[in-house]
Amino acid sequence: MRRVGLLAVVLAFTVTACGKGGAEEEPAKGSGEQAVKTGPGASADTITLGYLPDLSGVFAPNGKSQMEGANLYWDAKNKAGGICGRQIEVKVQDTGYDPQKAVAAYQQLSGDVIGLGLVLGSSIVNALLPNVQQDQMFLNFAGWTSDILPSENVAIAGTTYDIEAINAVDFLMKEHGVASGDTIGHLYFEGDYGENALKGSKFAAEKHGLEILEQKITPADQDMTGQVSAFKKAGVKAILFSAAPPQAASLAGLAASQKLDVPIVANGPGWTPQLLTTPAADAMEANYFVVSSMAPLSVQSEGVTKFLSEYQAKYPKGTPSSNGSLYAYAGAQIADAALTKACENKDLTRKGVLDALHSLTALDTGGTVAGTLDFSDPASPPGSLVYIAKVSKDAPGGLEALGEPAQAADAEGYSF
Amino acid sequence: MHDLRVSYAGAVKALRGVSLSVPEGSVVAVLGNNGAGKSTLLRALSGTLPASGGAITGGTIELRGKALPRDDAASIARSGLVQVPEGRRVFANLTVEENLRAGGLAAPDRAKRAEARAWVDELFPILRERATQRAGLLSGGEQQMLAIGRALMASPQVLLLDEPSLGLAPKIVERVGEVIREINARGVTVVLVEQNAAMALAVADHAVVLEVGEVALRGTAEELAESEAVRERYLGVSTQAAATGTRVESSAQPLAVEALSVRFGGLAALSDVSFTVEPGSLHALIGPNGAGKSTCLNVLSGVYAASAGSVRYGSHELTRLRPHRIAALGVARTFQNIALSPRVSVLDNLLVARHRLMRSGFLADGLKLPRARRERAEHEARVREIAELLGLTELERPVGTLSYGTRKRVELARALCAEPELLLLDEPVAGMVRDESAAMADAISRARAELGISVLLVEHDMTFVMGMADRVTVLDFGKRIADGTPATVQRDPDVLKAYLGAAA
Amino acid sequence: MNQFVTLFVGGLFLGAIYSLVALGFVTVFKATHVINFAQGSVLLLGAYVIARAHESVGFALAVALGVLAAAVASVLIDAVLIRRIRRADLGTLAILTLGVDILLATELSRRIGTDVLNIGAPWGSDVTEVAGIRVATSRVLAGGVAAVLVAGFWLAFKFTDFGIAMRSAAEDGEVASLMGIRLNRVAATAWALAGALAAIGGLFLTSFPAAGVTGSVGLLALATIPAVVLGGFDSPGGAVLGGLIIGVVSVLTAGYQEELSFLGRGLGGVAPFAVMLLVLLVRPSGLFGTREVTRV
Amino acid sequence: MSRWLGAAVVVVLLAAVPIWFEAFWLQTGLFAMAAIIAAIGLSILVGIAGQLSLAHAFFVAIGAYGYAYLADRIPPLLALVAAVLLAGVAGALFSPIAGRVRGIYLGLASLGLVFLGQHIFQNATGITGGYRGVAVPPFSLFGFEFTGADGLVVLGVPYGPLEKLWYLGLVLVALSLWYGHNLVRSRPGRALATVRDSEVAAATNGIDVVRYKAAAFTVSSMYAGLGGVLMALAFGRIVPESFGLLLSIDFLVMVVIGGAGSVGGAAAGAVFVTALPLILNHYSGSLPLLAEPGSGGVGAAEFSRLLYGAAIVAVLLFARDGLAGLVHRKERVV
Repeated sequence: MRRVGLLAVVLAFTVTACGKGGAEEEPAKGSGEQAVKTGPGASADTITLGYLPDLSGVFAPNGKSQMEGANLYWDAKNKAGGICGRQIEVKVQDTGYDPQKAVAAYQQLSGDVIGLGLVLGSSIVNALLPNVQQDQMFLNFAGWTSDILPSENVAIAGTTYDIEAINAVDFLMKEHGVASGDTIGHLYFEGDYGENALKGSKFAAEKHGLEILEQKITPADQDMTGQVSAFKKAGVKAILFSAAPPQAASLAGLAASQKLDVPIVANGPGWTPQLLTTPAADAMEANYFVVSSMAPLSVQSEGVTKFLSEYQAKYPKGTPSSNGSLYAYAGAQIADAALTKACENKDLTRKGVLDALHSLTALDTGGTVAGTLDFSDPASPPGSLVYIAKVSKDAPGGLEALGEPAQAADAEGYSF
Repeated sequence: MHDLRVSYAGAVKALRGVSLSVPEGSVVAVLGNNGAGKSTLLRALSGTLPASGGAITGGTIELRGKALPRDDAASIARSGLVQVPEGRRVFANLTVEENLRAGGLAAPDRAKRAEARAWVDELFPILRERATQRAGLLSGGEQQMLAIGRALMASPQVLLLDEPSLGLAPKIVERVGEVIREINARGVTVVLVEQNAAMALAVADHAVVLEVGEVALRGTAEELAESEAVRERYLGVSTQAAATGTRVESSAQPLAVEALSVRFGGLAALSDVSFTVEPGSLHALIGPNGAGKSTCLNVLSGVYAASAGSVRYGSHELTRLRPHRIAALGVARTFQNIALSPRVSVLDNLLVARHRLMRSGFLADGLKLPRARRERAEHEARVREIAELLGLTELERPVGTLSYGTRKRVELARALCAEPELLLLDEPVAGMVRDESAAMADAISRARAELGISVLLVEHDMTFVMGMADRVTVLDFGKRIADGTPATVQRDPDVLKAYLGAAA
Repeated sequence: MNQFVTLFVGGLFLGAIYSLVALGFVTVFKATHVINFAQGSVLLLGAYVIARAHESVGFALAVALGVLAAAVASVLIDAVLIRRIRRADLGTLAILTLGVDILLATELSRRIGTDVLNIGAPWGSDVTEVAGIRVATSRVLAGGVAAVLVAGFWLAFKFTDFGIAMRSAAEDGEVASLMGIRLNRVAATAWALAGALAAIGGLFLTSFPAAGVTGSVGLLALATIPAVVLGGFDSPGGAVLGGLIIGVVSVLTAGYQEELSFLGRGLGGVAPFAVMLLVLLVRPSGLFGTREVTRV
Repeated sequence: MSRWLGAAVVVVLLAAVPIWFEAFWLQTGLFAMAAIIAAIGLSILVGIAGQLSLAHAFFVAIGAYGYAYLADRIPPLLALVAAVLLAGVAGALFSPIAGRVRGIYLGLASLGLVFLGQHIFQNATGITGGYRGVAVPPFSLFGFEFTGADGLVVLGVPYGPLEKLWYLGLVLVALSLWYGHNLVRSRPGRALATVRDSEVAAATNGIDVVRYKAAAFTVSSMYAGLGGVLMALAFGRIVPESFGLLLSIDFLVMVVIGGAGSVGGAAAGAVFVTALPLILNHYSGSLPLLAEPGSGGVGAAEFSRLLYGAAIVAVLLFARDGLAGLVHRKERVV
C-alpha cells in the first residue's frame, strides 16, 4: 500500500508539472500593421521550426551535416533580424531513422512548432504524414522521392530521383553514345530512394528502346563484385547508380578493375567529397557523374558562394556537402520564403504558412537549387532542372558542373 | 589436511571436518559409498570445487607444510599434486600422444618431461603403439592407462586417483592395482579414492572410510580388510534378511525385461539382461558403479533406446514408446542427480507429475476458467496429501533453496504424485546420512503399502536394499550375475567377488 | 561460364575474409563458450585504428597497432566482464557481449561520423589477373593472408603446446585445469586471437573494393554469423568452410540477381541466412558441429 | 481490502493519463505497451520454456502486417483476432526447426527468420506495400471509431486516436499480464518450465516435449502478434524497416534485463528499453552533459545508446535475476 501511495504522489506531481497545454490559435493581437495572426510555433518575437534529422541511425553522418547547414542559415538570418521581427528558434529531435522514434519525436515537437524545417527519410515522412496533415503543418522533406507526391504539406527542394534518372539517361544518350537497343545497368538501393530512381530510368528506357539490367542492393552490401560481374556479362554501355557513397567507391573501383570502362551516373546521394580519398578516386574521376537538382559546390552562383563563405567562417574544419549541409541550407531558404510571405499575409498560423508556401511560384534560391521553384502544384515537384556534374579532384566539393542546369525533354511526358 | 569443511551452495554440507594426513611415499585409500564425500575431498584437494559450485568453509590443506591455494587448480597441479579424474575423462578428440603432451604441460621443465615420457612408455607400451589414434577410440582400460599416464607426465609428487577401477573388467582392475604399486615404488605418493574396497585395500598402506562427510573408520589396509564393519558397509551382511518387505496388493502389471542390450558406440553398457518385476513387489537392481543399473532404468523409462531385447509392461512393449507415452501407462521414475526445477516451488514441482492426470490446457488455464480452477484445487489437495505422507512442509519454497536430503524426498514425492503403478527409483538414498536414508526407506515402504505400487529400485547401498527388497537382481559390467531373494544373493560368490574382489 | 568462374572466385576471396572473422568466433566459443557479439565492434576498432594511424606511422605499423588494439580490447572484454560471470548460461553471456558491442560501436561511429576513412593500403585499387580472371589485388592478398593464417592456426592448434592446451581446455576445462593448464590464460589467448583475426578481417573488408571505414562496418561481422552456424559453432574447420560458402553464396546470388528475380531482388544479404536455415534443418548442429548430448 | 483500494487508485490514475499528458507521453506509452505485450510472449518462450529466440521481431511484424491487411477487409476487431492467430500459425510453422535445433543454434537459426521476413516484406508489395509500407486502418469497436473524427471531448481534452488507443492498450496489456501470470502457474506453464530445466524429466513425467516446445513458440508468437497489432495502431503506418534485427535484439534485452521467466520483469524491461531513448531525447535539452544535436560531441541519441549498452552490462553483472530480482529479493537458488 505504501508503494501505491508513493506512486500516486509521484504521478500527481508529474501531472501537475506537465498539464496538457492547449494549442489553440491566438487571435491577431495588437492593432494596425503589427497585427499578425499567430498559432502554435509562432509568438510575438519567435518562430519555432522543428527538425527531424537522423543523428544516430544509418544516415547519422548526413543528419549531422544537414544540421550544420540549417544552423548556418538560421544563425545568419537571426543576426540579420529574423523574419518579420521574430527570431527563428530551431528545435531538433533525432529520429535515428526509426519510424517509431520519429513518431514519438514528432509528438514531442508538434505542439511547439509552426512547421518542420527538415525530415529525413520517406518511410519516416509516411509515418508522420497522417499527423502532419491533421496539424496542417508544412514539412520540408530531405529525400527526393516522388512517392511522397501529391501531398499538400510536403515541400521538396528541387526535383525528384525519377526525374534525375530520366535526365541521366538523356545525358548518356546525348553525350556518351548510348543508343537504342543498348543495355544500361542500374544499381539501386532497396527502398524509396533506389526504387523511385528505377521508376524514372525504366520510363526513359522504354521511351528510347533501352534495356535496363536491375541490380538491387541494401545498404549493408559493401562489395559490388557480383553486381559488376553481372553488368560486365550483360555488356552494359553505362551504369545508373542510386545508392550511397561506399557502394559507389566499390562499384567504380571494381568496374575499372574489370575493364568495364563505362560512364556511371549517380543520383545526388551517391556522392560525397570523401570519395576522393578512397582508392577508387581515379576511377571515379574518369567515369563518374552526378545528376542532381542541388548545385555542385563549384558552381559560382550567388547562393552557393554565400553558403560557402558562411560555412567556412562557421565551421573552418568542416567539409560542406551538397546533399547534406547545402540541402538543409536550401530547405531553410524555402521555409524562410514561406514564412516571410505568410508574415506579409498577416497569418503566421500553420495553415497560413502552408498557404504562403503554395503561393510561391518562382522562388529563386540564388542557385543553390537548379532553376526556380514552383510550389503551387502539390502533384509535381517544385523544380524540374538538374545539374550534371563530373568528378574532379580540383573542384570544391569534388564536383564540376557540366554546363547550366537543364531538363531533358522526356521529363515532360512523365507522370508521377 | 586438517578439519576440512566443504559445502555446496551454502546448503549441502559435503564434508564436515575431515582430517587426513598422507605420509610421503605411501598409498592411502579413501573408501566410502556414493555421496560419502570422496569426490568432494578430491575436488577440495585439487582446487576444482568452485567449478561445481562448492566452497571450502573451514580447515586447511597443506602439501609438505605449505598451504595450497583453494581455487587455482592449475597451480596446484603445477606444484606437484596431480589428479586422475573419475571416469577417466581423457581428451577424446585429441590423439593419445597429444593427451600425454597435455599432461606434460604441468611438468616443471623439459628434462622432467622427457624423463616422465620414457617412464610412461615403459609402464604402458600400448600407448606407444596407439600414439596417433584418437583417445576416444581406445577401450575403457586403455583410456584409464592413458589417464594415469597423462597425469604422470606432470612428474607429480602426489598422485590422486579418483575411482580408477570404475567400470573396468576384473583383469584390468588388477592391472591398475599393479600400476599403482609400480608408481608408488618410484616414490610417488598416491591417494586412491575407491568404491571397490577390495582393490583399494589390496594396494593401499593406510585407508580411511568416509561416511556422509565424516571419517567413519581409519587404519592400516590389513586391519580394515578384516574388519566386520567394512563387510557390513559393503554387503549389508549383518542386517537380518527377516526385514524383507512383504508383497502388497497391487493393480500393477508385471514388468518383464528380456534379453535387453544397450550399446553406446562400441561400448556395451548392458548385454542380454533379463528379469521380471512382479506386481506389488519391491525389486532391487544393484551392482557396483558402472554396472549398467542406471542405463537399464533409462531404457525402461524410454530415455535411451535399446539395441536389442524387449521390455514389456503388461501387454505394452516399452522399447518402442517415447518417454511421455511410458509415463502415461503409469510408470514414474526418479533421477539420481535430482531433475527438479530449482527456481520453481515444491508444490509446482509436485504438480508437474499430475500433468498426465490433468486436462486443462493453454486456454482453460490461462483464462482461469472455473473448470481449470476446480481441477487445480482437486489435484493440489491430493499433492498435499502425498507431500504430507513424505513429511514435506514448506511447499511454497523454491526447490533450489532446500537441502539435498529434502530435495531427494521431493523427487520421490513427485514420482508418487503421478499415481504410478510402477515406480522406478534411481539411487534414492545416495549421499544421505543414515537417519535420512532410514527415513527414506520408511517413506518408500509406506508409500508402497498405501498406494499399492510395484517398485524397481536401483541402489548402491547394500544395507538399504537388503532391508527392504523382495527380490534382487545384481548387475556387473552390464551383465546379470545374480538374481534371487536378498538372502541368496548375499551369499552368492559372484556377488561377493564383484563387491569385495577375489580376496573376499 | 566465364561469369560463373569470375563470381565463384570473387566469392571465394570474399569468403576467405569471412573465414577469418568466423574463425575468431569459433576460437572464442571453443575456449570460453561465449557467442561473442562484440566481434563486430572489435573488427571496427581494428579497422578504425589502422585507418587513423596509417598516415602518421605508415601502413605496416598501423596494421600492427590496429591488430594490437583489437586484441587488447578483446582480451579486456573477457578479463574484465566475462570472467566475472563465467558460469552464466550462453544466452546471458551473449547478451553481455551485445551490450559491450553497443557501447564500443556507438563510440566508434560517433568518432568516425560522416567520414569514409581510407584504410591506406599500399596496393590501393590495383588489380591482379589470375588465369584470365581479374581480381582486386587486395582480395588476392586477403585470400593469401587468410590461407596462411588458417594454415598457421591449424599447425599451432595441432602441434604447439599452446594448441594442445587450447584444445584440451575446449574439450574438458576442468580436467585441463587438473593437468595444470591455466584456463584464464587460455581464454585470454583465445580472445586475443579472435580480436586480431577480426582486425585483419576488418582491414580487408574495408580496403578495395569496399570504400573504407564507415561507422556501419561493424555490421559486416553479422554476415559471418551464418558462416559460423553453418559450419558448426565449435569447429574451426567448419568456420573456414562456412565462411567460404557464405562468400560464394552471397556473390553468386548478387551476380545472378536477374536470373533469380522470381525470388525477389536484393537476395545477396538474405541468401546466407536461407542457406543456414536449410543446413540446420538437415544438420541441427551445423556441418561439423558437435551434437549436444543430453545427460541424465 | 487495501490491495483492492491500491489497484483502484492505479486504474483511475492510468485512465486519467490521456487527460493530463501530452501526445508525446501517450505515444511513448503506447509503444511501451506494445513492447510489454510482445516481451511477455518472449519471456514465456525464453524464460519459462527455455527456448532462445531472436525471431521475435518477425512474429511482431506478422501481427502488424496481418492487421493492416485484414482490417481493410473485415471488421477491425476480427482483424485483430485474426492477426494474432496468424502470428500463432507462423510460430507453429517454425516449430519443425524449433523442435530439432537446440540452444544457441536455435537462437541463431531464428535470426535467419528475421532476415527472410525483411526480404519478404520488402518484396511482397501487394500485401505489405514494400518499402512504402501500408497505412494501418484505425481500430473500431462496435461502431466506435478510434479516430479523432467524432470530435469527442472529455474534460476539455479533445480525444483523438492516441487518447482512445491508450485505453485499448491498457486493456490489452492487462489481459496479457493476467494471462501470462495465470499461465506460469498452470499445467502448461509447469510443463514448459520442466522442459526448460530437464527435457528428460519432463518426458518421464508424461509431458510431450516436442508438442510443448511447439506450443511455446505458438503462444509466444501470438503475444508478439498482439504486440504487433498495437504497435501498428500506434504508428498509423508500418514499414519493413521497423521489424529488423535490432527490434529482435531489443526484445531479448527486455527479457534478460527484466529477469528471464518473470512476466512482470519482462514488462519492466519493455518499458525501460522502449521508453529510455524516447525520454532521454525528450529531456536532452535539460541535461547539461549532452551536446546539442548537430553540434558534435555526445548527443542525446548517442548518450541513450551508450546508456542502453551500459545498462545491459550492469544488469547482467550486478543483478543477475534482472529487474524482477531487484524487486523480489529471493533466496538465492542453486
